[in-house]
Amino acid sequence: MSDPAQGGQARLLLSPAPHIKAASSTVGLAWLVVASLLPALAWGIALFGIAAVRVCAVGLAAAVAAEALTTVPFKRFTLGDGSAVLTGLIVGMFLPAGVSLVVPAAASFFAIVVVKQTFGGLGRNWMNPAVGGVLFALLSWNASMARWIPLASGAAVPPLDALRSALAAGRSVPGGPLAVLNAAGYPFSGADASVLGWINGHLLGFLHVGLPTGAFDVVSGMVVGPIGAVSAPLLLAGAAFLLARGVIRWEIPVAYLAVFAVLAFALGGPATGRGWLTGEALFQLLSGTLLLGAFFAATDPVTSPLSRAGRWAYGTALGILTFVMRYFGSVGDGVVVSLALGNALVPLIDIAALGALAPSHARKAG
Amino acid sequence: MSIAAILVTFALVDNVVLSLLLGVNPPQGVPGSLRRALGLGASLATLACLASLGAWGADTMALVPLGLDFLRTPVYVFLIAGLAWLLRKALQRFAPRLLPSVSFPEAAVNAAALGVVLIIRHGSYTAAEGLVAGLAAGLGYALVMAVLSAIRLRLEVEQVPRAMRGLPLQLVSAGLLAFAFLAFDRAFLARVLGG
Amino acid sequence: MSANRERRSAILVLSLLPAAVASTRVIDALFMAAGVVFVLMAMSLVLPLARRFGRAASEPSEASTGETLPREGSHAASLWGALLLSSCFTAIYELVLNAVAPAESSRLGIYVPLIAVSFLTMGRLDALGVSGTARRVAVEAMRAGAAFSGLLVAVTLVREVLGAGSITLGAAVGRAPFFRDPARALGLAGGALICLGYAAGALRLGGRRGAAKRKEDQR
Amino acid sequence: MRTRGLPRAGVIPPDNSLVPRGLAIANAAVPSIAVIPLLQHQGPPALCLVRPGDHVREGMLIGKADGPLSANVHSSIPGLVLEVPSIELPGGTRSDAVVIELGGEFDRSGKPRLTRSWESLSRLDLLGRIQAAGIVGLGGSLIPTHLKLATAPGAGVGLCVANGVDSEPSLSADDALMRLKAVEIAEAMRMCGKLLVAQRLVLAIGENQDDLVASFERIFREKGVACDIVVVPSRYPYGHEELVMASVDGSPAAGPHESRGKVINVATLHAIYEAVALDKPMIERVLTVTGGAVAAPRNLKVRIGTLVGDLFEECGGFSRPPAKIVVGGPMRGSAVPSPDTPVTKGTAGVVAFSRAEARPRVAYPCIRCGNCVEACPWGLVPMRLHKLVQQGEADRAMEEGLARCTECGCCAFACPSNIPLVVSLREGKKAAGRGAHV
Repeated sequence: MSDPAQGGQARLLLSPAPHIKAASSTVGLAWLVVASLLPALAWGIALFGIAAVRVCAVGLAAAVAAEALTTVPFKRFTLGDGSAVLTGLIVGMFLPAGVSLVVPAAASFFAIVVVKQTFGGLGRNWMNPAVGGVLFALLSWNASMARWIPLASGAAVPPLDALRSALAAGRSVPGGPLAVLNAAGYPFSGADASVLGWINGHLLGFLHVGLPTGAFDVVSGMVVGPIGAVSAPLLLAGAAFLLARGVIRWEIPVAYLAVFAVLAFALGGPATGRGWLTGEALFQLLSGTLLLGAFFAATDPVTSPLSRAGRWAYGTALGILTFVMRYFGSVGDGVVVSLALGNALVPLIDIAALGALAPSHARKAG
Repeated sequence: MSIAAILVTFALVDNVVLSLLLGVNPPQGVPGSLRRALGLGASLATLACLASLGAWGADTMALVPLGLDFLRTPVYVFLIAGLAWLLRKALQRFAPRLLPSVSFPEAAVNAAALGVVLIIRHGSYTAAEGLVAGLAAGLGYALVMAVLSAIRLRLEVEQVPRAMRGLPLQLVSAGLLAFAFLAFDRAFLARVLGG
Repeated sequence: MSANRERRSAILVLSLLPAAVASTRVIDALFMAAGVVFVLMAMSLVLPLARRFGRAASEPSEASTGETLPREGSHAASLWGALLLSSCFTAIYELVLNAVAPAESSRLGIYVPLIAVSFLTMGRLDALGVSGTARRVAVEAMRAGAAFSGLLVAVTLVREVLGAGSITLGAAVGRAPFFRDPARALGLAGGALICLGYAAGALRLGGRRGAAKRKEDQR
Repeated sequence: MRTRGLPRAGVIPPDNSLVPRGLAIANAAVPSIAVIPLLQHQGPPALCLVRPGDHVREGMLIGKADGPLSANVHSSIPGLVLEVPSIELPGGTRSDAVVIELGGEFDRSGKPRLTRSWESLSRLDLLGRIQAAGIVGLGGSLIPTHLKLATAPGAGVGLCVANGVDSEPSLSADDALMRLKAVEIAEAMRMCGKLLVAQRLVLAIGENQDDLVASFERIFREKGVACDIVVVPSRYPYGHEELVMASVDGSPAAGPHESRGKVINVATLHAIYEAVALDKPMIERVLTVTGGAVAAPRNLKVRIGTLVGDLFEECGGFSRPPAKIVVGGPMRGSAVPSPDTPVTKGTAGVVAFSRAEARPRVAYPCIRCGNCVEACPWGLVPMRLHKLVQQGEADRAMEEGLARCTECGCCAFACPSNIPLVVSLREGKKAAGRGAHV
């Protein structure tokens, strides 16, 4: 007889239904995102050296300290959930390596204290903490935020900034952004020359086309830029890992990047001195912090819409905003400020997509 | 200045709420429903349009020729108060259904309208430009109020720190939104209209 | 009682908004505060007199703070009158400021005339107009003006030190040496909103502490 | 035949059905003591007709329906009434229960029964037999079935749907019944069609049971029953009446489905057949015994009043110590403090979870992932309703649709932060009724 009531065994659990659970869990999600960011971060450190380490370490330490200061006195212990570490890391990765060390410290502090903990901590903030922190830095330390560390090739500013100033100076030539950069004398690396020389000579030669100088640098991430945003391949690898693990959802980055690319192609031409429908989408996609923002900041579940339709709308809005801000705005490369504006739209998108968040919009029963 | 420039300037660049910090109503702060947010925007658009027209008239016909520009403030204040009163009466008479969603005799709207009219008159716009500016200010107000009230609806159900619940968090939220809105600056305006 | 208190601090903070965005330097804050105090005091002195001459409209208004404008009823006339007074006193302050400190006057721009419809003046006015002796009204006005000035100067001081690394009093600009890299964002409108948000939170915390203490004292 | 265009709703629970599909239904041993609660339905408990010391026969009426919403209760075994104590039922309600000690002769079991012809019966007679047999909705509603089948003269409903879709994951009793008693179920569908004057008969089964389609089509053809078969997605809770109805008539789950047609569970249909054709009251039912702690999970035909603990004995006892015993299914069932609780008409299954399965989970903060929104079959925003309830705004939660919550458990199942959403929403409904704060 194995009757548990009489067998002197442990008492039966009395927990409420449902008694089974889906396999997904929030535990450790943030740590997975941290892990997926490390390769891109390592690339940035390899390019920019000890300065990059300093910036990221200060950002990380400030975020952790701010989280500890705002939670431990209230007997909440949230450092283990990894969200503060993630915020500090992303803040650091959005910054140029040459930035004054006040910037990562203040940005992380602002991110954790003002953007997150003021609202009650993880899950209650409506703006992504890292986005808020970097935006604060961009608005506060404009000059410092443009202090790049030059590469061995001699490139001292990101290709995107160089393109902007070349165009502003009226030096537009036909042939797309890389042609403009080359005409303006932007230095690319030796690796770029040899790799492209080989590709153009051996693979594409008989087609009578050739990749413009700089293509290899831009694609591989051998360029000046924010610490964590230069290496497109490593960012995409990290994103693929997260997508495969089901940590982030694909709708937002896909809608975001697709809408941005279409707009850049269709409407971006005139801005680079060409006609309509000739914009260089690929160069724009790979430049600046777009990939970092699209895969690692826009997908933050806390600050993205609840429903699938809402996520499509959000991604689309981000694509449009980023296009407008990158071509016409003056706050960084337009990604961070678009994310901030997009975050602000999320509650509205939720109301529109679910129709159930405001009493006046409550669904009729039935 | 072109019509588009005026629209962008008053709706986004010089947003009533986010850069002038006008038009947030004391008892409850940000409106608690989208309907009300949009009603406030419509009220401000109407009031600011009419008042800018009236202020233009008062300036060009009376105050400036007579050298009485130091009387601008009382004149504008009374102009706006009187218009608001008249609009309310008119609504009561002709469209009482709209009354709950619009809000004419409200401090917030009046202060915002006064701010808008003052900017329009300081910028020496023409009468027609003033009308567009008033409309744009109303649109920008409605947009920001809709966003803020959606944020408020979301925050209302969250367990936020007790000291920050309600108005304090609305202000911090508005501040973060104002930072994001700095994307729409003068350089942006120039590039959009120039390019 | 506490709801009333809450409402009062809400009025205080919201009436600070335009003044706070106008004041990026301490000196701006002082001039804005002076304007508000002047209008408040002048109104608190004149209003009871005007009321004595006019018909005594002694009913409290229904929605008080949200309403600056007369709707119907017996207090309508007094509200119109109050509006007239506040806008005239504001115009006087504008003239004075223009004469005393023309540079400051043009810096503050449209924000000085906005004192006329400031919630504070309006909110006070409601409380003032209806109850109490002239002396009590004056005391009330003084207290409100002091709270407004104190908070405005404090918030502006924080914003200027952290956001510009300086303290400006008149022509003298004091450098805050340890802020070599000031956070310029705090000097922007968003910074004013965020600082006032925290100020509102602090007021509430202070209020709650105060209420708890008073309760204890009574025991 | 297959339905499309329905909103993607519900969840796909892990396939824990440890009972192999198609395994025959075993007869459980007749219990030596039967505990028969007088409350096994919605509505007031039945009036007790026996006293301690009375002798009862098998299938004898021992509880008489108390009013139209109540249902008759019959003795499932012959024997002596020992006592009529008040006991606690799974879920926490209390009811008087007749405790019978087995003894004497079986009137029905083991004796050949004649199948009665029912074609000539009037609708009123048919309904009377169903009512007398004490049949209630076995799909979970527990509403006396004669209420559902009673229609005003001349006012037939358009649709009569036999619901064979799994009501809960892991519970395959209905499926087993359909494999074993297809002919009887088809016959009962004809009865209901006659009662309801239905224009269209439909059998709804889940995607995971579509091997049943061929056999049912054959039976319907042989018996000359005009009945469509509709296959609905095998997602929980597509067995819910409202979603079944939506699947059948293609419109999204909206509006009271009762006006569009009636949905009757196959187990209920089988009971109707037995009541009408065999004159057998509701004294036994088929249920699933499963769970990681059970040695040999299977479907059993069980007399009402059998103690749950005895069922595990039938299934080879426990292979590992049970940490939690649930009466009902894994999504909606109630955990019970001890296995000494009786099987009632509504018991579709009992699950004994092992320690690994019943591991309690710590709740983490909501990160607004939206899983609950996607899971909710009723289009609600469970996470927001939960937060409203936690803030003491239950009335506002009701305005935002809390009243439509069926406590199906999809949201809590899907929540990666382990937030006990169902508990909170249930609290909210209660609090809104009181108009009080939680």
